[in-house]
Amino acid sequence: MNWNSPAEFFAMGGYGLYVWGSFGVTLVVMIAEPFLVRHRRSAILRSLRRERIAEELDQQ
Amino acid sequence: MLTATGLTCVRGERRLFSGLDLAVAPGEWLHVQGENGAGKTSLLRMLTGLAHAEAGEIRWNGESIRVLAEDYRRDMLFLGHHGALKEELTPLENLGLAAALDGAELAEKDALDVLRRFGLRGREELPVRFLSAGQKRRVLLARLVTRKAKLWVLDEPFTALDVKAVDMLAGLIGEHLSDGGMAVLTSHQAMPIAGCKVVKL
Amino acid sequence: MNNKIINWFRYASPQSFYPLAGRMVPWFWALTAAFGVVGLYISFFVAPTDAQQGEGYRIIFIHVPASWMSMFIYCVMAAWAGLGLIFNTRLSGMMASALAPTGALMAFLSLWTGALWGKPMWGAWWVWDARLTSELILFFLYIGFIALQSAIDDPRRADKAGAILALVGVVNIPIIYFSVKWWNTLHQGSTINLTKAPSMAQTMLWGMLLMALCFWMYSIAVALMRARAIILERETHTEWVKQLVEVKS
Amino acid sequence: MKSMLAIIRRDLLLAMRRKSEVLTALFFFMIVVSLFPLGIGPEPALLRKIAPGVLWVAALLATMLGLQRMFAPDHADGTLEQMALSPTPLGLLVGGKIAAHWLVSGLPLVLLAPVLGLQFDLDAGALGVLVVTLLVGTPLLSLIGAIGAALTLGIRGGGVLLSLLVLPLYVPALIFGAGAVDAHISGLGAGGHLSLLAALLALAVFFAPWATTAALRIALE
Repeated sequence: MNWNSPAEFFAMGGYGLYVWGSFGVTLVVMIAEPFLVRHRRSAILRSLRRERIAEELDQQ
Repeated sequence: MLTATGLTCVRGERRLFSGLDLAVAPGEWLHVQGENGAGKTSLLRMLTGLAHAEAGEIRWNGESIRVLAEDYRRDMLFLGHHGALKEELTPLENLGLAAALDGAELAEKDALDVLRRFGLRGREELPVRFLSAGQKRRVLLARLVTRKAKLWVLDEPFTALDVKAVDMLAGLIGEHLSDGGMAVLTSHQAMPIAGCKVVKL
Repeated sequence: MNNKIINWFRYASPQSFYPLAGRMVPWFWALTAAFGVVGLYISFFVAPTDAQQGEGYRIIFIHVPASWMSMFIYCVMAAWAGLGLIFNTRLSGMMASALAPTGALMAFLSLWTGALWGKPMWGAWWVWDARLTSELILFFLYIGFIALQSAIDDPRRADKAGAILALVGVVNIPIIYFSVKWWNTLHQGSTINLTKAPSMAQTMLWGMLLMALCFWMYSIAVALMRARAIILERETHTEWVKQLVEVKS
Repeated sequence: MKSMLAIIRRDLLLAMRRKSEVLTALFFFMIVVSLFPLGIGPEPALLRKIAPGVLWVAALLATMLGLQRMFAPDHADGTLEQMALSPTPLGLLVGGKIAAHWLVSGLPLVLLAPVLGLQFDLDAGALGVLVVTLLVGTPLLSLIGAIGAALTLGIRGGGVLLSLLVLPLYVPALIFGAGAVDAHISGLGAGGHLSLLAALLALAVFFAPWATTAALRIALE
């Protein structure tokens, strides 16, 4: 085990800012990207549904 | 002999036409008709090989034009909407360079003669930008004579031409057909040229 | 033989690929999470402190995988692009454009972590190190690809133009990398290098490998998701899209 | 082959009739190069140090200026269509156009470079190496640029996009080109750099016209 206390873990031997800056940004970006893709997908699905409803109205 | 089977054209998301068959034999010409946006120009560009058909095949003398490639292009001449003329150059230079690009020789005397036939006497040395729309069109049409092709594909060849020039062009096409040539053209007016076939889009 | 080809082309149609991708996505997410958890555990708790760089070296556990993935994704993208040009399959182009943003993201992460590593080690946010410089150019290549595709309205043309650019890029990447390296040695680059820095302990290697696998699975999962969205966007007017459960409900 | 010469002749003729475009790029090159001493200061040692890089970057930007017009006018007036339909392979004609582009916008830079190099206090040997690198390097710039020009043909905002696509690909040319002069000045000998630059040129001569042709066919479709 490398760390004796949580404080030591977060300090990263004085490199905390850099290590957590790297891991943090990576994490944020990797969570954000799938959400953006999901958003893109739901946007196109919404317009497809709208199109379907419009078509049904056309048929009536 | 130009044949096409099952041609389908898709522009963006719209299907312009599908399952189109056509055939043009020596001495015949094909009149492509249709409303604006029906795909006349698209069809012509497919026949030249510039555009890909979504489905279907185009054959020249029984061989696919994709396979023939350069051999087909040697037999075919396409004149489109655009002038394909360089505004800075004179009609004489334009004709000469067009011939050179095709890898053909064009003697100056022949070029002068053709330009004279097309009523451009005295304008051979004038940069094209000083010519009128009709005159530019004539310079372009002069290529029909200088470039000896079996198949002419002409997109709206009669636009911007006066009555005399229209008659001359019709005569030229008639001559070409009676020599065993073929032509495909779009035009809004009906042309009294023998050997006409019609395709409606 | 013939049968096999037909089979492959069946999956090359967006219609059959769409549900297939949908079934694969959760599996790749699970793999991402599994590799990520183990990888992070090794990166932080098993791998020992480096004698020369202290704890700062732990950045390589994401820097190196991100750099690998950014280059790897470009190659995969170019491969799809090449397939698309040869076989004229629609799916290839969609896959290429689905991969590009993720690749650009990896290049960005590589640059970001490189800068954060450089500050304490070299005393500067940016040093013209050969790897970082090539990574920057790779990032530009990605941006160029994305910009070109989004500037062209007709998706078929966008695919083909993008494909040519990707192929040109993939020929150029080794040349660029080599030239930058050559340039760097001539100009006396920095002595400590980010990737070679610690005398690689076995556990560090394992950590890096697991994190690379995690990034790899992540890229596949996101690219598949994006490909599905692109398929829907491009096939809006087809009958099969209208029949989808997602659309009907 | 004859058609290739014909198209070179045609493009040169056109360039002669539109002199202003050629001269603009040339003056741009001169002005950019001359601005650097004004921005940095006239210290000869410093100027000698930056000269290869400055001249090369300026040459690179000056070639970029003409790139956009490499195919755009031909595309607009339908000549490009006729070229694609000519019995001559399009690749040859494209090769001719690239050669013409170099003659019009690359060669003048090569000839002008030694004069501008004098502003930076380069000695005769370094000037010689500079001219040789530009002589090998500017055709490379035209070849790579042609791909970008063909890809961005007829696209809105094509100019900016073109530089975004092409400039990263220019990096190796820049490194080996400017590096050769640098190496000569520092006494290392420019041979290695020059042969690498020549190798890149050989590679580009082989691949670039092919890629450009493919891109043009896509743009015409």
